[in-house]
Amino acid sequence: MTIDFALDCGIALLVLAVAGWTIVARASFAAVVGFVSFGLLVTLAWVRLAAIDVALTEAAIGSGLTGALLLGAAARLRSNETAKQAEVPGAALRIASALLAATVAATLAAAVLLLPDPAPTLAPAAAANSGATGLGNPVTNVLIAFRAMDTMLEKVVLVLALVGVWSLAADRCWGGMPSPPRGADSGDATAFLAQLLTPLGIVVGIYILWEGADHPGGAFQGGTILAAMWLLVMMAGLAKAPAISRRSLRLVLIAGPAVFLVVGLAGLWFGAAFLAYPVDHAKAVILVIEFVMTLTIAVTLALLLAGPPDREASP
Amino acid sequence: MSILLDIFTVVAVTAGAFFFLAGTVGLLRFPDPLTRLHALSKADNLGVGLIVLGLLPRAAGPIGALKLIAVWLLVQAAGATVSQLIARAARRGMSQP
Amino acid sequence: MSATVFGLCGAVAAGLGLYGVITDAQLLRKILAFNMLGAGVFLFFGVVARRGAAAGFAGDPVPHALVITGMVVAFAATAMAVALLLRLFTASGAATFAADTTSADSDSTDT
Amino acid sequence: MAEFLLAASGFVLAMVAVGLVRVLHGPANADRMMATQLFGTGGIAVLLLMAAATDVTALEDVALVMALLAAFAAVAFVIGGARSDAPEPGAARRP
Repeated sequence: MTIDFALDCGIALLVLAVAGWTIVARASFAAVVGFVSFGLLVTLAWVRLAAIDVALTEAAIGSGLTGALLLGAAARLRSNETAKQAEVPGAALRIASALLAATVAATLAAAVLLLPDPAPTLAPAAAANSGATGLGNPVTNVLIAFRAMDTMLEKVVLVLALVGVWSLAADRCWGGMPSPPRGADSGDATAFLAQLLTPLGIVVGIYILWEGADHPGGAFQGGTILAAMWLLVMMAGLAKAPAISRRSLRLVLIAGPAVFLVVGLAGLWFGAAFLAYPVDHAKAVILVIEFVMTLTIAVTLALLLAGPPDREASP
Repeated sequence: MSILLDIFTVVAVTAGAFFFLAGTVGLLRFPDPLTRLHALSKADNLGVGLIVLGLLPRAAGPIGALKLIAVWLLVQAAGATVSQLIARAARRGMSQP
Repeated sequence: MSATVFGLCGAVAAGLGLYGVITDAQLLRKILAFNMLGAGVFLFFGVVARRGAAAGFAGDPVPHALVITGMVVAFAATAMAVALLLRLFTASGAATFAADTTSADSDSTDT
Repeated sequence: MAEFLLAASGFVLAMVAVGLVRVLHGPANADRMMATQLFGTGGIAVLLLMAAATDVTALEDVALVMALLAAFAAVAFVIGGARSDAPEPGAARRP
C-alpha cells in the first residue's frame, strides 16, 4: 500500500516538474521535447488511475502525434524565434498571471478535495446494459453504443477541422499535395526504421482495434497508431502525401461519419430511435462501425498533421 | 518449483534494474552526446531484456510470454535504429558550432 | 487516495498551462501550454472516474469515454491552430501577437 | 512478490527521472532527442513491471504502443532538430 502511494506521488511530482520545465524552457525545440515527455508521464498517471483505454490514447495522440505536430511547426518557425525572444511580457503582467494561475489551480485542487463522498457514478448503469451490445470493454460500450451520438459528432468535428486546415492553402495549391516534415539527408536510417516499424505498427494498430471489443483498446487508439505509421513512411520519403483532390481519399474521409449516419437513420427507420442498433446483431454492427471509423481516423489524423497542401497537384 | 521461479524473477529483475542504474550513471558522467547515447542505449536495452526475461515465468501462458518477447524485440529494433539517427544528429550538431 | 494525488497534480498542471498561455509571447508556445492546460483538466476527469469505481469496474467508464473523445478533438483543434499560425507566419512573417504593434511595417497584409 | 515488482518499477522510474533531468538540460538538441530513447526503454520497463505487479495484462499493450510512438516521436525529433540546427534558409520571408 505504501509502495503504491509512494509511486503515485513520484509520478505526480515528475509530471509537474516536467510541466514546469516545459513552460519555462527557452527554445521551442526543448519545450516540445518537454511536452512529449510530459505526455508520456501523464500516460503513467492514467495507468495508475486504472484508465488503460485513456492511457493508450494519451500515449498515442496526446504525446506522440501532438508532439510531432508541434515539432514540425517549431522547425518551420525557427528563423522567427531568436528575433522575437525579446518580446516577453513585463513583470507586472507575469506576476498577475501567476496569481491568476495559482488561484485557478487552488480552486481546482479544492474541488478535488471536496468531491462528494460517495462519488456519483454511472458504472453500475454501464455494467447493467453491457449485455445489450455483447462487448466486454465498458469504455467501448460507452463510446460506440451508450454515447454514440458524441462519437459520431466527434467524427464530424475531425472532418471539419481538416476542411479548416485545407482552407488555409494558397489558391494555386488547392487540390494539391501537403508536404509533411521530411528528413533531408538522414536518409538511410530513417528509411530503414520506417520499413522495419511500419509493418509491425500496422499489426499492432489492428490488434489494438480488435482488442477494443473486450479489452482496453479501440478505434481511436488503433487509428492513431495507423496514422503514425503512415506519417512515418511519408517522413522517411518512402511515400508521397496524396493530393487532397483525390476522390478515393475523400471517400475514406467521410466513410466514418457516413456509416454512423446510415446506421443511425436505419435505427430510426426500423427500430426505436436514432442510432438504435438491431438487437440481434448489435456486436456485428458495432464492429463494422469501428472498422470503418478506424480507417477514417487514421487518414484524418495523418492529414491533419501533414497540414494544408502547399504543392500544386501534378497531372 | 514456484519458489525457484520467484527467485529467478527477483534475480533477473534486480540485474535489469542494475543496468538501468548503470545507464543513468553513464548518462550523468559521460562528457559528450555520443558517449551519453552509448551509455543510454546499451545499458537500458540490456535492462529491458533482463526485466523481460525475469517476467517471462509470470506471463499469462505462452501467448503472454510471446507478447513480452515481441515487446522486447520491438524495443531492441527501434532502439538500435533510433540511436543511429540521434548519433547522426549529434555528429551534425558538433560539426557546426 | 492515489486519485486525490493525481487530482492535485492535474490542478497544478492546469495552472502551469494557464500561466504559459497568458505569458508566453510565441504563439506556438501558447498552443503547447493550452494542451498542457487540457491535459490537467483531463486528469481531473480521471479522478472523478477513479472515485466512481463500482460494479466490478476499476473506474467509471463514462468519464473515460469523454476524455478519449476530448483528446481526439483537442488534437484536431491543435492541428487547426498550428495551421493558422503557419499561415500567419507565411503571410506576415510574425509568429506572435505582439508583432502587430512593434513591427507594423512587416505585416501590412492583415490588420 | 507484487511489492517487489512494484518497487522495481519505482526504481526504474526514478532512473528515468534522473536521466530525464540530464537529457532535457541539453545543451545540444541531440541530448534532448534522447528523451524518447529514455521512455522507449525505461518507460517500457516501468509499464511491464507494473503489469506483472498488478496482474493487468492490458498494460503490456500500453507498453507496445509507447514503444511504437516513442520511435515515431524520435524520428520527428531528429527531423525537426536537424532543421533547427541547420543554418537558416535566408532570414524570415518578408513580402
